[in-house]
Amino acid sequence: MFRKLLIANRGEIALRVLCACKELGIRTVTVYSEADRHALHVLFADEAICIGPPRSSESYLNIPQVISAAEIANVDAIHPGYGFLSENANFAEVCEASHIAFIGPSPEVIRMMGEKDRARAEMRAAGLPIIPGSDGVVPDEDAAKDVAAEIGLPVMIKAAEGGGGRGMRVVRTKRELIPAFQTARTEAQQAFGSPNVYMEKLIERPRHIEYQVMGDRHGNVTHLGERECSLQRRHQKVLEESPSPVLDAPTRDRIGKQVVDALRKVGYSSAGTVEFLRDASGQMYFIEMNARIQVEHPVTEMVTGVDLVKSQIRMAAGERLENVVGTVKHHGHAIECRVNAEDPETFVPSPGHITAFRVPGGPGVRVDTAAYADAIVPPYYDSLVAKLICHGNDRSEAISRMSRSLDGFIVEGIKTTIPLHRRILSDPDFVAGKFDTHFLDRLLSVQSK
Amino acid sequence: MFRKLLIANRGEIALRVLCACKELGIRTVTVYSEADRHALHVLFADEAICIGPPRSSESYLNIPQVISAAEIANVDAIHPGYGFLSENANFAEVCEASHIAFIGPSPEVIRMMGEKDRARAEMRAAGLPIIPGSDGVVPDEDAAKDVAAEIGLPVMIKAAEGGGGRGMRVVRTKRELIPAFQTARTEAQQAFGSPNVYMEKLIERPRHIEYQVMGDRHGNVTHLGERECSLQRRHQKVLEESPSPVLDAPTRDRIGKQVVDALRKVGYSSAGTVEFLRDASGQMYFIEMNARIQVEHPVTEMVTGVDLVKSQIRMAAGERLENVVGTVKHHGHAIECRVNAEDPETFVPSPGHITAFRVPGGPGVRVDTAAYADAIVPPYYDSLVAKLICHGNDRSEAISRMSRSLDGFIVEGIKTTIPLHRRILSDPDFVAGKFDTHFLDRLLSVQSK
Amino acid sequence: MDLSEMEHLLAFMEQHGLEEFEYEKAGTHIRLKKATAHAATAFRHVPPMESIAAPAIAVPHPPPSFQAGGRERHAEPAPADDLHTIKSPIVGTFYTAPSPDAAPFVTVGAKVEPGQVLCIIEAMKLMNEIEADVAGEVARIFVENGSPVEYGQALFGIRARTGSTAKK
Amino acid sequence: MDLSEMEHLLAFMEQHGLEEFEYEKAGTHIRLKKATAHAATAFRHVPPMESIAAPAIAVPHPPPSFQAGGRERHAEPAPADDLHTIKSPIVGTFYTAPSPDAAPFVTVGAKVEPGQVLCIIEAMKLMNEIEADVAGEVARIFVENGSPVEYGQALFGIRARTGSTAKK
Repeated sequence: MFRKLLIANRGEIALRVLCACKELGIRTVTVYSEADRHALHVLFADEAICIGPPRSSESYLNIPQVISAAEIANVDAIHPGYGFLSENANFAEVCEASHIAFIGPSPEVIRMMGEKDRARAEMRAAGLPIIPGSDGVVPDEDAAKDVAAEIGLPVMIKAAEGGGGRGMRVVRTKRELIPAFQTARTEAQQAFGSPNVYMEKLIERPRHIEYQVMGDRHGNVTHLGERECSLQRRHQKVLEESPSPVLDAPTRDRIGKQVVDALRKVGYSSAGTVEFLRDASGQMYFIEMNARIQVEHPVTEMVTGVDLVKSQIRMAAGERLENVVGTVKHHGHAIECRVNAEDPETFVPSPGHITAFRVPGGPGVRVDTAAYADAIVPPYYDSLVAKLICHGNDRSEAISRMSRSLDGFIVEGIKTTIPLHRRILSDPDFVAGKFDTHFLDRLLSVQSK
Repeated sequence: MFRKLLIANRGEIALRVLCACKELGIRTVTVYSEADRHALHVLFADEAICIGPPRSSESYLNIPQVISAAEIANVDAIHPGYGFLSENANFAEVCEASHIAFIGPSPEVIRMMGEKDRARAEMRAAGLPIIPGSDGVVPDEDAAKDVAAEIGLPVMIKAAEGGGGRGMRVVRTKRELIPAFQTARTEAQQAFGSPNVYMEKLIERPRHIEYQVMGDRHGNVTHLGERECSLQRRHQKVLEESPSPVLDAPTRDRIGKQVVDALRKVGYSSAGTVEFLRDASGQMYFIEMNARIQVEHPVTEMVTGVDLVKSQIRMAAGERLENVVGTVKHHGHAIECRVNAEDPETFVPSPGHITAFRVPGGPGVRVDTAAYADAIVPPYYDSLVAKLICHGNDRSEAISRMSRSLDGFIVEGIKTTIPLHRRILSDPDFVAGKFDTHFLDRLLSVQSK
Repeated sequence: MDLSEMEHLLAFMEQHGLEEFEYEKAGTHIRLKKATAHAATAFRHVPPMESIAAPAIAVPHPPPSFQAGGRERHAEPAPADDLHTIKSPIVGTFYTAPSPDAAPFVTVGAKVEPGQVLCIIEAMKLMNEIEADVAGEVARIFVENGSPVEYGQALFGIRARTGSTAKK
Repeated sequence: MDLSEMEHLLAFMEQHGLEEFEYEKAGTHIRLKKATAHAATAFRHVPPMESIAAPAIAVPHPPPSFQAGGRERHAEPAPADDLHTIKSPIVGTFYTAPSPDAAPFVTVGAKVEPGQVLCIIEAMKLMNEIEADVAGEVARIFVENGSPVEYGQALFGIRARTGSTAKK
């Protein structure tokens, strides 16, 4: 096992890793920017080293400073958390070169997953379903007909060079195809100077469902079930849960097996997340993989009892998957609400001085936070203030537990998204499990009227 | 289900019941003394009614005031928590007379369990082992020999009218019996004016082990496993865990079955705890029953996933045990540390203004508390400030999790027993599971030298 | 003078822990000075009843969120300083008269003597007579007939006759 | 009145441990006095570096328990007010000399000029020369040869020559 580990992150995830290290008897070194001098990850670590001014680019993202800190503290491992350097293949390489274990997959795998096109191609080759499409530019009308026939309607025509809705058309019937193809080309030409378009199957009412995976350094990979992350605002997850209210057991197992096989093929190790879109018919399509621990990992920890961060560290130290994770059993239902320092209606960030802070407790409640009464939320980093995770024997109990926990969560001095979560939790469609990735936009547009 | 419930308590247990009610959709009414005007159980309740001045006898223990509050708030149930009125059979009767459901067993059963001699006799009649003894005064030397032969050595001779060690003798060999019997009688005569003594089996290196039970109003009773509560100071529990490190599965099941049978016979309903002493040979002896929810109930909740307080309420409303608790499955190990507002060395109470308060979080950690930064711990009530409960997949993980959680628990402005718990958790005998009810006295006497 | 602006300034002082604030510009001069730290703290919290003050304990602060709580509360009128307040010694239901048809014991303006019955509070089917402990004139009745009252809730405001002292 | 400007002033007061502040110019007069309790708070926390102060944010309070933390910390000497401090711009290992056998770049009492090398900080096998940004005399060397240093850690205290100004 490692003797001493540097945590190259801040906030709640730095504390999360710190707790895992303490439980494993590993000495901890944290790094911090000048804005985090009074942060809890600094206070609770065995050693803490200031690595730069508040701006991330000069501190938490500054590889030479982080590596220098690791060297002067003489650590034998680095945990990158999420964000910052966690999916930076160069950083993982520098760690390797410096003989410091990087808690994550190999640099090669990080790099592959970072190039989204390549990741999709590799995962398709490894057996995962991806969104069917034209495999590049569709040259003419005949080709468009062929593609439409092959992938089936409805399809989406998109400008190859563009974005933002221009040169984009949805085709639902055969009759619409050729006119839409022509219009899209014309629009693309006008907007982007190139008439090139490609075609992709339209995913209607998509749900974002992701699989938590874990691999050791001996080629073994397993999955720990899925998380439903459809509640998003501008592609930022807001609330996550496990299991998904819509995935049936055969699909869960089938996709899970495909995921494990695919990752075994690419030599995946450590924790990771494989993200899918699920269409209204129940088809699942791989979209991307996150090669790191994720914000929402506690949801899986609550339903499986597996400590994912400790597992990451133990397996990076060479332990085998079967001894660390064992046979995964799922129990009950867990929900996570991300409490951000944001105005719950306008989503304007609300950094500042926290004047009152009281977290809920009691059965089935977990809070991961680095905030406290009298702390400062600096304006330089992301706005996550706390993760509130509730577990129940079923989804209904998890929801009622989350509701009462939100009511018992007091944060003053800054604005938070707690009121937004209260609204989500009391929405009948959410309670019924009926939602997709557009749910939150709809909820918010109703509000603004 | 109840429409509106009054919580006749304060502090963390009032919040605990409040959370259960919120999850069940029951409106809450709390009562408070003037010292608790700013307490969280007042803040978070749907309604709160001041029932008297700070002194318990004039507020939380004042039955007319509590019942009047229940009447003006028009509630249909009262949860008494623990302490205060929770084991007051008269109060339970007044509730019945006022057509308010009392969340607890029937007044008759409360009364029986309150009279310790009677409880022991009833439980023996119902099949539980009790500490073997002389069944009253031992009149002469021949009788003493008979008793010793019957219950086996070692025995304890105790003055019938006395206490405090006088007229008390331990007899380990046959030869010692008659001299000890004579001396004890003489001492008892001198100290208490009566030579009457009785005899009881001496329990060496006793461990305090208790069973959590739960019964519905239809005659069904089950148990939820045991808790080890041997870490006590002056009969006050300090740290509890489940399962017991020493109880083997056959004994657990055998005693559990006896407990369930006995309580079924006496018509026990609601939550309760059956306490045993276990001697060094593994024999278990019933000592008493607590006819209420207990401080340490979260330990059982963590290993079984059963919400005991919600179960109490649902079964008081008529639901059946099998639908509420179902088949009890145990997973992992849980430990509770009671964080009291006391000097950790002298145990002098330390009420006052809490200037900083930060509770630990992360996986497997639960905190039940009504404290917060800037709260006041009033001097009128018990000194429990927070319960820190940690769960792990095994005892070792629970211990390491508790250690790191104690390190991350910040309370300033008042003294707490957190340093004492740190000491216990790092003691090799504690870690090995080797302790009895005298462990803490020994630990503290080492400290004071 | 714009008092709402003053409120603003006071909030600002509170927030930043200022004791004094002085500002002068273009003929406008503002000077604000708060009472000492302890009095300032006292200003924030609900006035405690006398019996709360525990010797060992500092003045209880409300949690900052106390005001934010959406909980129903029995109205707590802030009795005028110059009135002697008669508070409820028990929890129960307040009645101004001995029976529904009877005239109230007292009305606003009534002269009262110590020991005179002012109202009844029903608790657990018992009628408890609440007496005046001071001589004077009933200036306010804070609770409506038939309302529930909690312990310590203000019932009457009495303008005490000069020279009269409350019984203890 | 511009309250954001006041915020600025208060931050300045906090930073420099001021209890009172008075300012008068061209008909504008401002006087700010902090409550003593808060001054005590300011006293407790580690002095922040200038660059910490974020415009939108009040001065960071340390958690009260900061002192209680049993964590190892690199010694943070409180540089005397009259000395100009040279701080480490990077994390690394501090060396007083270019090689183990060589004489140190400077010793206490040495006269230095802007641009003169004072020490080396090794980071990732690279030797980074740290230069003086002021003319004066080396009054203190805060770090021992071969010790690790963190970003912003004070390395040298320079008694600046009168008239010399730090380069920015």
